[in-house]
Amino acid sequence: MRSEICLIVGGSQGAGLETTAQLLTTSLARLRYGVISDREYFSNIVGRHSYIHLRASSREIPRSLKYPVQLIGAMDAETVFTHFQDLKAGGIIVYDSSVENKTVDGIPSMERDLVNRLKRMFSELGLDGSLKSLVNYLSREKDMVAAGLNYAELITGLASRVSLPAQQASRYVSAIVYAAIAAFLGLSESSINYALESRFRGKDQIISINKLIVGEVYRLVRDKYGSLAALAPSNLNHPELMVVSGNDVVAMGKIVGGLRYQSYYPITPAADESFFIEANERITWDGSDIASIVVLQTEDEISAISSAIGAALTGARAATCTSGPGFSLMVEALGWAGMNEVPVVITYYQRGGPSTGQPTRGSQSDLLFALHASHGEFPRIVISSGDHLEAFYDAIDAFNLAERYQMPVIHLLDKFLANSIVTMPSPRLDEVRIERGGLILESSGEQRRFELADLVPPRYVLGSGAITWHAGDEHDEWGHIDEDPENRERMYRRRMEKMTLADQEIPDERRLSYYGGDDADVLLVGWGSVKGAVLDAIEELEKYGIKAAYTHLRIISPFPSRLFRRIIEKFDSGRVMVVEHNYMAQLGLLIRMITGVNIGHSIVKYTGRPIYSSELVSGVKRILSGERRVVLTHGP
Amino acid sequence: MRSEICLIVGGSQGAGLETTAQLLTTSLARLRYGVISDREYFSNIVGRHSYIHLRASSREIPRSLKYPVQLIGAMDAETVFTHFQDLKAGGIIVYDSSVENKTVDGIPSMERDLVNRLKRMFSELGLDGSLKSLVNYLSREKDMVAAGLNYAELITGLASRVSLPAQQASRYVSAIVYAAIAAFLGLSESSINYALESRFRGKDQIISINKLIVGEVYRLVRDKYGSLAALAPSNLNHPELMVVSGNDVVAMGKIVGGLRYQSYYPITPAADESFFIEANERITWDGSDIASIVVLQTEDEISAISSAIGAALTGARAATCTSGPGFSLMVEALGWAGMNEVPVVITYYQRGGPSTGQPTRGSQSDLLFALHASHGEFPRIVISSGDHLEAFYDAIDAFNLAERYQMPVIHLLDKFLANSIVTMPSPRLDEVRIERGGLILESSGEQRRFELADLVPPRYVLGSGAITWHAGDEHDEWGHIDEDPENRERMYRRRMEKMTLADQEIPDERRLSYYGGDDADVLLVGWGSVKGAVLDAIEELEKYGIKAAYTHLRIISPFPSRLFRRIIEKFDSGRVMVVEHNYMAQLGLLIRMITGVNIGHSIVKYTGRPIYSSELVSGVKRILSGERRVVLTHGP
Amino acid sequence: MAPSPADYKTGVWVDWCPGCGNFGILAAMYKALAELQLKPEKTVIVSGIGCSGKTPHFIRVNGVHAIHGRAIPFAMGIKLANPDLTVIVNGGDGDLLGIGAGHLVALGRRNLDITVILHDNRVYGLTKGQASPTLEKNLRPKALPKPNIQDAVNPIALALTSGFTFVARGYAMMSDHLKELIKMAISHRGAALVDVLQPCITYNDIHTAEYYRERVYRIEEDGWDPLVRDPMERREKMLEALRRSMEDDARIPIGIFYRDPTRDTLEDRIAGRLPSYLARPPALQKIEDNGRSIITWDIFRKIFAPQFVETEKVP
Amino acid sequence: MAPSPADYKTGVWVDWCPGCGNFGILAAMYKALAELQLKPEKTVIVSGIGCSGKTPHFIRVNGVHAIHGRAIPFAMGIKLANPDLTVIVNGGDGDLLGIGAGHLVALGRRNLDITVILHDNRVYGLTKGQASPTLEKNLRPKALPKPNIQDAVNPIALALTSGFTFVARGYAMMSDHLKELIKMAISHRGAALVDVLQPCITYNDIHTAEYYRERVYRIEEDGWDPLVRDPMERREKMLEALRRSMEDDARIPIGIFYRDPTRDTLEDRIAGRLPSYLARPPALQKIEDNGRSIITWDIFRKIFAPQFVETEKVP
Ligand SMILES: Cc1ncc(C[n+]2csc(CCOP(=O)(O)OP(=O)(O)O)c2C)c(N)n1
Ligand SMILES: Cc1ncc(C[n+]2csc(CCOP(=O)(O)OP(=O)(O)O)c2C)c(N)n1
Ligand code: SF4
Ligand code: SF4
Ligand SMILES: [Mg+2]
Ligand SMILES: [Mg+2]
Repeated sequence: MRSEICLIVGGSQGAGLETTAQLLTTSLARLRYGVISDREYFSNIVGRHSYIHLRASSREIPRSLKYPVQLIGAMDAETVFTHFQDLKAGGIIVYDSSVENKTVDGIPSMERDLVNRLKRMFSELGLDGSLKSLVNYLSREKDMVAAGLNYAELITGLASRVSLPAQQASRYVSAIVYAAIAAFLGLSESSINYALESRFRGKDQIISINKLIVGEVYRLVRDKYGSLAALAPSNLNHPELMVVSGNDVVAMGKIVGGLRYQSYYPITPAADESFFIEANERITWDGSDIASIVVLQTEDEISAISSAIGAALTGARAATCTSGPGFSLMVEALGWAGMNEVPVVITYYQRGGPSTGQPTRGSQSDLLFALHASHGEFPRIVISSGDHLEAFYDAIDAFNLAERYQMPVIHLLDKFLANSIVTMPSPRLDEVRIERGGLILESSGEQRRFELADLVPPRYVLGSGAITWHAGDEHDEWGHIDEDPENRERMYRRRMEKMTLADQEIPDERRLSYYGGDDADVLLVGWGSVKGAVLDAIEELEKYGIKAAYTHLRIISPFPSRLFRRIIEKFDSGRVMVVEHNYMAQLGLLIRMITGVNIGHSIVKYTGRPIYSSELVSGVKRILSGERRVVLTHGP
Repeated sequence: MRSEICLIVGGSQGAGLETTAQLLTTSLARLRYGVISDREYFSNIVGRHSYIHLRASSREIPRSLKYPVQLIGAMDAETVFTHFQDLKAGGIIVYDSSVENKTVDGIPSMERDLVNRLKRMFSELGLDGSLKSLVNYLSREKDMVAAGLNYAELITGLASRVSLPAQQASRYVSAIVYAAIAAFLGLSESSINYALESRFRGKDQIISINKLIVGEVYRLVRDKYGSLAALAPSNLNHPELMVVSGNDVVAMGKIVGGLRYQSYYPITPAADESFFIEANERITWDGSDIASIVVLQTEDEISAISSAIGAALTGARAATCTSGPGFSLMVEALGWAGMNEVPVVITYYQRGGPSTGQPTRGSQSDLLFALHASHGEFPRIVISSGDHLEAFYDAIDAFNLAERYQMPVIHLLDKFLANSIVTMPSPRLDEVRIERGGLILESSGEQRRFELADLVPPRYVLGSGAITWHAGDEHDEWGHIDEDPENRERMYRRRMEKMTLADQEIPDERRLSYYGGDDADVLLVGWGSVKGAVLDAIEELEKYGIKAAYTHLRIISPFPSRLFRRIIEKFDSGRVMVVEHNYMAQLGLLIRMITGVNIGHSIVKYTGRPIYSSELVSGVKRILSGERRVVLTHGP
Repeated sequence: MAPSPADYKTGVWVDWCPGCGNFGILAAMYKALAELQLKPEKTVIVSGIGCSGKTPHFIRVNGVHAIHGRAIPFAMGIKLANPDLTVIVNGGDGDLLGIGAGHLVALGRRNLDITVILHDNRVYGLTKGQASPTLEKNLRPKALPKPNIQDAVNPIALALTSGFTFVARGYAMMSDHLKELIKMAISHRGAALVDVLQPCITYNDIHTAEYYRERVYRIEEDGWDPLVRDPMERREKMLEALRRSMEDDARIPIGIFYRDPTRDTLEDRIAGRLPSYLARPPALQKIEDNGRSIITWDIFRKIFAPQFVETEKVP
Repeated sequence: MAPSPADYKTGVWVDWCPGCGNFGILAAMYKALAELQLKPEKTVIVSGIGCSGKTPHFIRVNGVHAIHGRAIPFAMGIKLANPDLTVIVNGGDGDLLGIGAGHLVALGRRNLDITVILHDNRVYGLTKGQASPTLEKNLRPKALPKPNIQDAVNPIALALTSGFTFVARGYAMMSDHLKELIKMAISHRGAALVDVLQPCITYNDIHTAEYYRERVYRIEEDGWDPLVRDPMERREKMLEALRRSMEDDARIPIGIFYRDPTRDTLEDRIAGRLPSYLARPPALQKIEDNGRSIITWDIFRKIFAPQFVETEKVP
């Protein structure tokens, strides 16, 4: 029995793949396995190929994904064509034997580039391009277990047994694949029932149909193949686990953090966060409302951020969330928030750019933009989270920092994190603090909202009883337009020096985490969602005698220069590298700009697919053997 | 007789100050003097204080402004109150004796901060706050020549002589001030007549009224004071001089460069450029139209850049022009242009930020923003001009580079340059080239607009006969959406490597100019409109035995790293400093980011007023005596 | 004691051109605020950028001088987060109908209780007199190098078709009439637009005070009753209001074109979903208790129950 | 030989959901293009972002898949720089009436000769079914967590009040009728809008094909003649068109609401200023001669004469 497994479940968009993944993750969580999964999909609603790449472990909560996989659960022929090269020799393919005759160029949804590559390959291998010939080849030459199930027959059987119209019955393909995988993994029937019941809570008929078909397939596979890829019982010991996406945890963090106004304009991969908040807009306890959150879909992102700024001026904790194209539209208003010292939070999920780019793929290519967006100079805090738990706490802290320093806070995340679903232990709410800074909720008369006495002025909010003015123009202490050069110099400097204050006050350890032993002599530097892959790669590298450490940047502005320099100083510069999801190695550039430290090596990836710990390991080795820049490209 | 003079003419916005300045500059140019002038004004239409700071020379075309001045021409009391401290001992004040009793706190248009400072000062000096007491004090204690003229009487006299309504006659205050200054400077009557005739061409009655009042005041002043500040005859020898603002020269450059579509949304200090182009939208020669330019005022800046991109797709040279707030709205579409390799030109006049900031004041605080604006990564060229002549050539080159490399070009200018009026020798059109790169104007059939074969693909334009597609999504060679990771990697890399190509091809000397001798041991590094002040400061520093040189960055992206390193290497790092109009010393940061070279010293200014060579000289000395950062603040 | 218009003045110098129509609008606002006895601390004026955008600095209520074209979204956030506040937008025609037109349309769709006062001078004042979206085609006010080539948009018709439930037009130089309109607009629950004809003495030499003096007339004198008493009446009233908004410029109606108190506001609709919304809106909710979130572990566990999986006991 | 609809197909796989109303729109477009015999190389389709935004990739004419909400300004630049081209915009209701509403209003003011085809499915398709600006209040298509709290905007009325000179509504599933509308819209000189009712099979379970089948009727069957024959008729025709656009959803008129060929287009107005504009528009002008600007020194000296000062001779 194995202690962990990597697998892929694939199918066409809209065919129920997410259900399969949810059921699988829930069953696994029920059995206390740690799970992480990434979802890859096209910018398309129905028909294009989508897949879940999942890793489950009985020893730990896994932090990253890797290749090759041990199992492919294919809802359609395209899945097999797309992924078979990532299956380990001896691995398992669950596929639909009723579409065996499909050929690779008979599938219009496949990218032409991929089809062409495969056709070349198949002709070299002497295959005829059909699913059948491929599967035969794989079991023959590569020892694969080709578990063909006739989905069509199974569905027809089901349809007639429960008298469902064919169209509706076909939705149960996802259940077939789920059942087959569960059988191979040796998941218990109770965990399967638990998953079905919690996924379809309240829909009894659907539950019972599912149980029927799942049970049938489960037994069929178990009986025919046995639990070939059975997972060892889990060593983990959590009485409960959360199953959450990155969007979910940020939403939860914001709710715990006191968010009261969230405006947004729909955009991938941010919109699900607002959807989650809206579903929880009203929070009751003991029969009475203890919190209510206004969630507003605006006409565009300009309105989203502008109205969030407006809400923040009243003292409500206010945020908006978006991705690159939306943020690009927000930069003018962002500058107003900077000028008027408004604690507004922008949750920024990066996706593949530039422009529309790869709207459903991941990237970390907006760092320098987020740091310098908007004309003129004003301070801002930029936070970035490396995993789900960090994202939860950071979502709360974003408000605390925004209010403490009275400046906009950009919380940078990315599609990888947003859409990956993990099992997460419960966060520790007792560690959470709500700090509102110099907020003044009750006052009266005209007040100096921009008093020069302290770096951070008193924050009289609209409705507090005070009368205040605000202007995007340079203003005096009262908020009235003022073009006097001496006032200009003082106001400008005070605003900018708030950043110095934040730099003095926010502990370095809050901003940067160092992972690794004192004896490490290779240093990887990164930010955001590369964290998991890097930590896993480091572990793996130990096996090759390479002692690597990781410096993870979590608050990027103000940049923790002192601690960073102290750390990096200990390493030979030939053995330090940045790891990032972009072309330019932006964090590397930023570090050079801010600290003057030149990190001469980089491992980058910009295909839109996550960095896998497997490819990262070899990337590090290539750097250590003299390459300056390694471009990773794995993943279909 | 003096070889040069610095003076200030001030008055309230809308009272005719620009006319005074134009007349003065035209007279001076007519007499072959070199002139540079800066206009400072509030974001206001009528009533706030505005002034022209002008320097004229008989030996050269001056490059920058400096303090103190030798003459103040005041249209009102506020001007004297605002500027008297900048007048050199022994200087001349032309003022209105009919408002002698005005006191400093009786002028509502003055900034409260300034009023308070003056009140403190006057009470220390024992003055009663009136214009009269101030003027008396200045002539008594500071040897000033207080040339009081009773404007009210002069105007009433004029009104009755030419029977004008009082309201209309009051417009001739600007003529009074002009005449008085002309008399002090000893400008010839013929130059005055030339100025009046060319300024009011076609308006004979206005010319004759002007001649009347100007003649009267000119004689009055000359007879009473003599040409106290007479300029020596000019040594310059230009048969003609252009009198142009920065906006004008950029517009002229664009027209020469083949601009055919200009879209804009009005904004200070950019709008005058479009106004100029619109006035020249139709160019005829020998009775037939040889060029016609569509100039469109759009509904916002998003539409301005989007439509310019659309126009560029058809092969027309297309541009938009704006300043910070407008550019902030353009960043999303900018990314589309990057992704689709569209040669669109954005003329970007920086002004004081952040947000509305100081809309009518200057700054250079948008460098890092311009370089990193928009989500995702794509190449762009960023040019910045140091003076009027550079701006003219750069405006043309912007199109050449955009078309050669098929990428957006941002031409960074600033309000200082935009609104300063200079006498400029004629540009050399024989040095101008129009280079259109891989433009394909005639073709047919479906074509690969994004062919991978070369770094810069063939540019089939809409209407060429070819059929092409474009998408903001990552696309294949045909322009169709393509999410394949291998295609992604190739397309992304090809786009980014166009920058490497540009870096290889554009001569370093085109991007960077070095001014100074081989023996220089102090290096100033700057960009944009600081050039003039730096060059003048360097000359001045020689008098103190300081041998300084200047490195002027003119194309900032791609950055001329090799040449830059070669230059900076020769200097002791303690004697290198950046000079910039911003807080963060952005060019310094950029240089560190790109080249790794750390310039530890900076001289910055962010009050919105230009850097004066006078204050820069002492700034450099302070750096050389050990200060790390000098903040300049001169100028009201 | 009831406040007087003077109580709403700040000490800030009003730097509009002498003779500008904005003075009339400002005077009407002082009077309207005073007569409505609006509490300065409970009132917020939000503006865009332009000559008109400076308005908040001259009025002694809370002021938010936002960015060009975005006064409406700023105001929306303020109002939604604290519906106790009276929120008024002052903006130019370029601001509200050019760069900000999309937000105007969206406000209509929402019927949020905000009053929009449109300073309609048919030019871009602060950028020196370019054509604004309300300038008719072929006209050439003095700063234009060539006559205008774009058609004018009709603010009344646009507001009506966008869903504003109070739509009126006033004239800056008829300050008392305008004051009444502003009072009614502020008192109206829902999105209100007052299009104010505003002479720009510096740049608009066509639509001068004389121009308007000869043309404006009171719409009610024409027998128009703008009030929708029943939702069934909406369509006919609206069509008639539209008809009246389409007079050519020979006669310009001022007064109330349309007034529909029967439509629910966005606040009402939110309150339908969040019953405690009006009593404890976002700005007035407590979010912490001694530095601890009010979302305690128990509450957390309850609201996010769907995200939790109870694991099987270790055997 | 006259082209057939199939000649306008690209090989690109159409990745809309099976049964999506967009297929009907696409089919109508193929036919309209073929029947108008539009040259692919002289035709440009510009789109925004959304399911609808993918349209250009499926049609064998020039395609510009722009950014969300900005198809109209992109199209404007193309058309103005080369008025020889036939320019068509395909966009979603979110794209054209939400984020892009300001540009739609501005296009009306300009009456530029562009055809806008609005894929009106009342949801944001590509982002998974949120409410679009044409979704009525209180409705809850299946992806919404709560019923919609914003009112719907009326695209016909908005286009009419913005100044569009051709305004029609079609239905995606009546492909031949729609084709005729598209043909007329393209043939019309001036800004044209075709609001196309488009079932979204995946997210809009309210406005389904059945929903529309029961409700749509042809406006001309009601005796409506939308043509403005004389500028004097404009106001009455427009008001009647507005009235007809305000049917509640019980009966939904399709067909031409308004057609006014009497108003000049933006191109006409530009040609009035630049006489050679239509013959040699920006895209087709020569700007250089052997690498030299056509603005030679003599020309330069002439056009910029006002900037030159002839200096006095050195004495
Ligand atoms: C994004 C942006 N674009 C342009 C400007 C420049 N600008 C300042 S005021 C103004 C227009 C003013 O016209 P209007 O809105 O009619 O107001 P008015 O001055 O006439 O009251 C413009 C375009 C700006 N501030 N921000
Ligand atoms: C600036 C920006 N914001 C948001 C998005 C995300 N987005 C993609 S499609 C879409 C809306 C699609 O709705 P609609 O315009 O109605 O088109 P449909 O898909 O329904 O055809 C949105 C909001 C984007 N691409 N760009
Ligand atoms: S420019 Fe016009 S609108 Fe602006 S203050 Fe002057 S008169 Fe008023
Ligand atoms: S989501 Fe709706 S609009 Fe988009 S393709 Fe599917 S059915 Fe069509
Ligand atoms: Mg205006
Ligand atoms: Mg839609």
